[in-house]
Amino acid sequence: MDLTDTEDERDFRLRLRDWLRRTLPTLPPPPPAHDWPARRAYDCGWQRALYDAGYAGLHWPTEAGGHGATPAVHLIFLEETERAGAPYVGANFVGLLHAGPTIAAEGTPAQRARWLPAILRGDEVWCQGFSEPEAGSDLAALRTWAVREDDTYVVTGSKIWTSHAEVADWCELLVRTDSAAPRHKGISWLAMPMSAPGVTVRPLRTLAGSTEFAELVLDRVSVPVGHRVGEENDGWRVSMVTLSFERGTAFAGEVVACRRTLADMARTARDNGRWDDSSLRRRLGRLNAQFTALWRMTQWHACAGDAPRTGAAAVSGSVFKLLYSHARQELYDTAADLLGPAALDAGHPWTAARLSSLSYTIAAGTSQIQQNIIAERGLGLPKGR
Amino acid sequence: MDLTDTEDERDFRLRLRDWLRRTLPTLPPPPPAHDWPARRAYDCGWQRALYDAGYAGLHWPTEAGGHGATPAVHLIFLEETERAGAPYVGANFVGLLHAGPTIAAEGTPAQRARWLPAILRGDEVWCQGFSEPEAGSDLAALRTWAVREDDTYVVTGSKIWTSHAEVADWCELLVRTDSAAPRHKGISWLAMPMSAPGVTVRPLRTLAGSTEFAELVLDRVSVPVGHRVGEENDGWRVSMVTLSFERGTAFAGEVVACRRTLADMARTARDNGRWDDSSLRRRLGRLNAQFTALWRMTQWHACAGDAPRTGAAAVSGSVFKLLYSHARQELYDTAADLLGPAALDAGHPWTAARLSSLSYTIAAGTSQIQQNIIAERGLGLPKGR
Amino acid sequence: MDFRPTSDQQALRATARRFLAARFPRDRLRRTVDADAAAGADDRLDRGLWRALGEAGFFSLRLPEKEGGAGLGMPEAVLVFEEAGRALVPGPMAATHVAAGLVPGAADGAAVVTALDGPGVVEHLASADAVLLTGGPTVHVLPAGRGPRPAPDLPTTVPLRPLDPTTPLHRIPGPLPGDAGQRLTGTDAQQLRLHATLLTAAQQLGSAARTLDMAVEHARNRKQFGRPIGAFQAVQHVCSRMLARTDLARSGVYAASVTMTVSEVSAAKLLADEAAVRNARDCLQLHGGMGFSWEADVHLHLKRAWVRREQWQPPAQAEELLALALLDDGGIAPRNV
Amino acid sequence: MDFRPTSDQQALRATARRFLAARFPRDRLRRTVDADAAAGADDRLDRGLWRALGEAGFFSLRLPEKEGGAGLGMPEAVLVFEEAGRALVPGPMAATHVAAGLVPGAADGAAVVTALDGPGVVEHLASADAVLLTGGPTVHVLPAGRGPRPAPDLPTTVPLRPLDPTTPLHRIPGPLPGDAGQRLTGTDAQQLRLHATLLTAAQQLGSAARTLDMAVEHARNRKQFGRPIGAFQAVQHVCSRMLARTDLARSGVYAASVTMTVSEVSAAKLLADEAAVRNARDCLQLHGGMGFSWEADVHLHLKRAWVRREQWQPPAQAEELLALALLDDGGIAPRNV
Repeated sequence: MDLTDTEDERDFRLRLRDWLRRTLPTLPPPPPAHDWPARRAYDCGWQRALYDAGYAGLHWPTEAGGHGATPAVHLIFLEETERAGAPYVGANFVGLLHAGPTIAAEGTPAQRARWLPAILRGDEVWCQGFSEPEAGSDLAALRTWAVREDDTYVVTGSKIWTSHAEVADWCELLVRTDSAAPRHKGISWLAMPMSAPGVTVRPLRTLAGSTEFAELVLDRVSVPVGHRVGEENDGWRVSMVTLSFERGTAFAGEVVACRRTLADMARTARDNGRWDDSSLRRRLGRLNAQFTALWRMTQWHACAGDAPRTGAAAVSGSVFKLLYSHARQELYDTAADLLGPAALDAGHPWTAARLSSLSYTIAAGTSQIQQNIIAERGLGLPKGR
Repeated sequence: MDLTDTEDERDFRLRLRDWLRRTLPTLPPPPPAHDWPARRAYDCGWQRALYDAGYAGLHWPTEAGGHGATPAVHLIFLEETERAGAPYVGANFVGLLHAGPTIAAEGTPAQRARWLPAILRGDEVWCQGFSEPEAGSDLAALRTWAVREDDTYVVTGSKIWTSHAEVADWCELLVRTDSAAPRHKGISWLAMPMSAPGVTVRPLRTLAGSTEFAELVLDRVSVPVGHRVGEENDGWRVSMVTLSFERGTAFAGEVVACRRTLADMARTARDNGRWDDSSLRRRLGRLNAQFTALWRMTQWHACAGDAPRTGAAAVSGSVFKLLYSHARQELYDTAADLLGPAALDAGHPWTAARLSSLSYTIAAGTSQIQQNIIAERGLGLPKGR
Repeated sequence: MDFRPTSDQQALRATARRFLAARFPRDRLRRTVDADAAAGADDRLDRGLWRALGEAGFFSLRLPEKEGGAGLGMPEAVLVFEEAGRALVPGPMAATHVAAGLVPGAADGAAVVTALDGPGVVEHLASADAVLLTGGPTVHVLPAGRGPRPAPDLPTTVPLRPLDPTTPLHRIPGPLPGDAGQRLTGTDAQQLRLHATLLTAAQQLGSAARTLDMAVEHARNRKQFGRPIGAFQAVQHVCSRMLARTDLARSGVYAASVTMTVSEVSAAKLLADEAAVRNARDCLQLHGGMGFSWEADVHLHLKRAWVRREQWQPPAQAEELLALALLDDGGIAPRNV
Repeated sequence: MDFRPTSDQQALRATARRFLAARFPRDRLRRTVDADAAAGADDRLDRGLWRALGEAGFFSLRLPEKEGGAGLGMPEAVLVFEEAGRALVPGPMAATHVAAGLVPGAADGAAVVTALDGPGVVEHLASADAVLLTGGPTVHVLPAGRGPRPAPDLPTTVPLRPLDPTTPLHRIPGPLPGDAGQRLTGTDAQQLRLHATLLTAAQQLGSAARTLDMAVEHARNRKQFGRPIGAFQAVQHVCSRMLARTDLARSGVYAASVTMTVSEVSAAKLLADEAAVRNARDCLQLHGGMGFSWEADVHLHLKRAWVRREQWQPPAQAEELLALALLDDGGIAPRNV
């Protein structure tokens, strides 16, 4: 067990830190929260800067245009960029964390060449079309269907909870290509151009009042057959290959950020007098333990990244998400108690974060689904009823 | 909504209080915890005193030998006896709270005459033979079977978690009389004499180190057919008639006792310095709210005792047990934190109570089962899978 | 003793529910939400609704009949406030109710009376005609009005971006001068606070009961994996605990309305706050992505529950008071005779 | 960075598990339990087992090789103590381990060394050869022995009726005289406490992992309503949360063994205490009536977890320390370079 940097890791860390110190002051001011085109431009500018400095696709395989870095080095990247206050991945989330890795793993050489460099350079933005109104936790119940006409799939249906849809170039789309097949069969994975005729984007307002998600309505949208990644009707497997790809470390930056918030909370409590309340202090102490251990768990998962994923190890992403999403909600509930009536100001960043944290136990598999996965795949309990 | 005594209720309360004040000092000292014959004698002596004073079977119907008192008067009885520190029902628990009411509701006039007066006078002690090792939460899976031979059932099998078995005269027994029938059919309710040949009582040790429970091994025990209450194969319904009979108020005395313990805990904290810890104080405050409301809920259930039991009202006993069993465990967990290392003394009464409270979420239907009942019968959710 | 509501009380509750269903149905709530969210800090409490509530007796029902009231008690007030909480009626309901008979126009809903209970926040200040100051040993009242300084006699008023879209809030930092406003003589400040606290608890209870209903309804109808989600034990057990939490809070709130002791009112507020917040959270979780959307009502319940939790005795205060009550034997000693 | 145990570390853990399975199997545990319960306050720690543990290196493994140790570090010590916790080995393991090299005989298990960390309780006093006093700025050691006053230099020793049948306890009320016993010079009291705290956390972790295994095993095999109870979602989810809790504690304990910072050791103890206690409770609940019986092992895990929770930094202390650490930036600032 070793938590110190190797010589290579230390060199990488110092070089990155130096680059961040020089680069971050040169960035333009961040755009307003609701100006999506400006946010796209900002996020893609940052991605391009990373690309130019050799940090894009750090841990992607070299044949996919990446640098083949170890998970530990990638984690250092996530840690240091967050600590330095660098921009988030933002609009490039789906491209870099899901669609890109899927194409890298399952695409043809031509498909990789077509899409991956543009993702890494920040030239093209992807969004995700998986969820549907009637298929929430039960993703495989999706109904959006594609009819093959010669070299084209004609797609009709609707998708929901799509981030950055207004500004995306491509959508990674799951569609039903065989309605007679069992639920998990008969699904295909398509790269749909967002500019195609028949694609309508409707903003979806969340309880936080923001419009970061959208609904996609697809009315006879043509997608060339060459935009299918993987075999026809094999899309469920294709998408699952990478759905857990980053689960262990996807929240690495957020955990670093939560630890910083927690320290801010302690200082705020000291300044506003709430520190004298042992019950609040002890909650802060407990959260410190949880987030310290969550960070260590992230490091563990990074190191175990290429270990065989059987038994409990296979569900480590679910374990992490279950723990982290609840800890994050507890963090911001504690922030509210610390702020008292000031927490009723929706303009306070901790209150905004409290609202958005409500989605953490729901999105990308509810806590209930995560617990099913842990029980059945991790602990080998009989299939639930 | 009225929580004050009517004139009759106040008269009853004052008369009872006066009787308790005069009677309790005349009782012999309570026997040692492990001397079961002495405990039986003590408990039956107290029951006889209640009988002589006109307090036995207070709320039983007059035709069953009771006084037909209202649930509110019965609740006053439970409240005042607990406040005065009167003995618990002890060895007469099953007779007074389950077997007796079952016979009163479902027995023939001859059966009532045979068994009820002896219960009310404290002459005969009953125990319960329902649970089996392989049929825990799934009570209807019971396997102990009875073969009818002329006017006799010959019973073989085993029962578990039977209290006071060593000193009981009778056992209310559920046996399978038709093994071909569906689970809930084919069960009959028998009154088995504990002195019958073939009955073996084996003490069961609990994690608290006590031997208040026993296992019964039944090897071809003969029970006259006339000891069956209700029809053959109708025993499931017969036992259920009264299984929820007292659920709403069965813990009335305990709630009163918990509130007294809570006040003792606060005084102990003030004396040992733990009162300065706001986090402990606030837990005590929260428990005060919970137990205050649990007491009010008990009063509500007593008043609603003869209301139609449909919808949520039908599961009020399950709701109460779910809340109370967890609150009781929280009470004694808080007591342990209040005592600190002194809680590691098994001789401390709060530590002993902490151990025994572990059974509250298990016995008489686990919290999981209670939640199933509430969901399906109270809220009308589809049958669970 | 008969703790159950009388038939008159049950009828009163049913009337209140029918009145609110007609006068403040769901689409009206949603229009209010969208209008208020669009207006931002601009406060526009619906005075027509307020007068209708006044005429229906929501504020006056405890006043003697000769003062235009119905001569009823706290049990009746709690029942109708539970219904108001269920319907998410906006506005300073509890403050206006306790001001009835003290501040002109409060009883019949002609005046909107809000309150500042100690340093903290005050709701609907820009719509209010008067502000009760209830944090001290005596109750004071201040005039209020529209404009950039809605309460000119208050030292500082900072408008917040309201968490709950239908509850505009101003923050009043720091303590008030002791002589602010006009003293209401003959008013027992502690009694007034107790009443407002319990009426707020009753609204929380109504909200908790409503989110329980919403969760059960959704669990029965929403299908996933080929069956209603209410057939999954995890969902069943969440709903069961919601019911248990609501029933416990109801026992506490109703009992406090009868006894009106300090510690029972605190218990009622604490348990009702917890039921309202946790039920709304559970309801949201069971609704999945839908629950996270603005169009669902569940976030309105959660946000209002968070606001009410901070009003009239937040949990930390209630717990401290309930702990202290234990040292005085807090209601445990025989009381009935 | 490679946080995973090396193959040597994995081999060491496997060896420890095999050793304990052979030397302290379940029937041996149960004989100890029954003998101790029968003996009551009479303390009879198995010295043969203690010497075997000493020979196997449980106490000496961190000593330099020239002092008879294996020259290993805290990561290795934590792995073998996790195994000891899993097997419920009785005795003052952590105290004897930190006494190795300081108190003659501790390293090889010839001596039983117990500890008193501040006012509180001391385990296995009547079986001990020495008592470490670790509550002050310096570490002191006292001789101990059999008889009615097992530690004559301690002001008062009150035997308790032990909650955990295999952990006899004495209570030492009040503070000790500052000059009690013999001062161990050259010993860093804070370091010694940190080591003992983390080793106790490791035992809690092992116990949590064991009760998780027991729960899963039971859920797979026990049938109710015609299927294994592990097919019920309520049971599945309890087991899932047990796993999550255990994994979080393991991350904390292993990381603390590498960094040995004050706040990471506190985090490890806090999370491991919680995992041990709550897993044992959940395991007991899932076992139903069986879990409530003396014959099941689950109560032994629960009771031992309760005892260890009070030893070497109880949760309230750990939480206060972790809160303070936040004000100092508690490990959040970059450290790796």
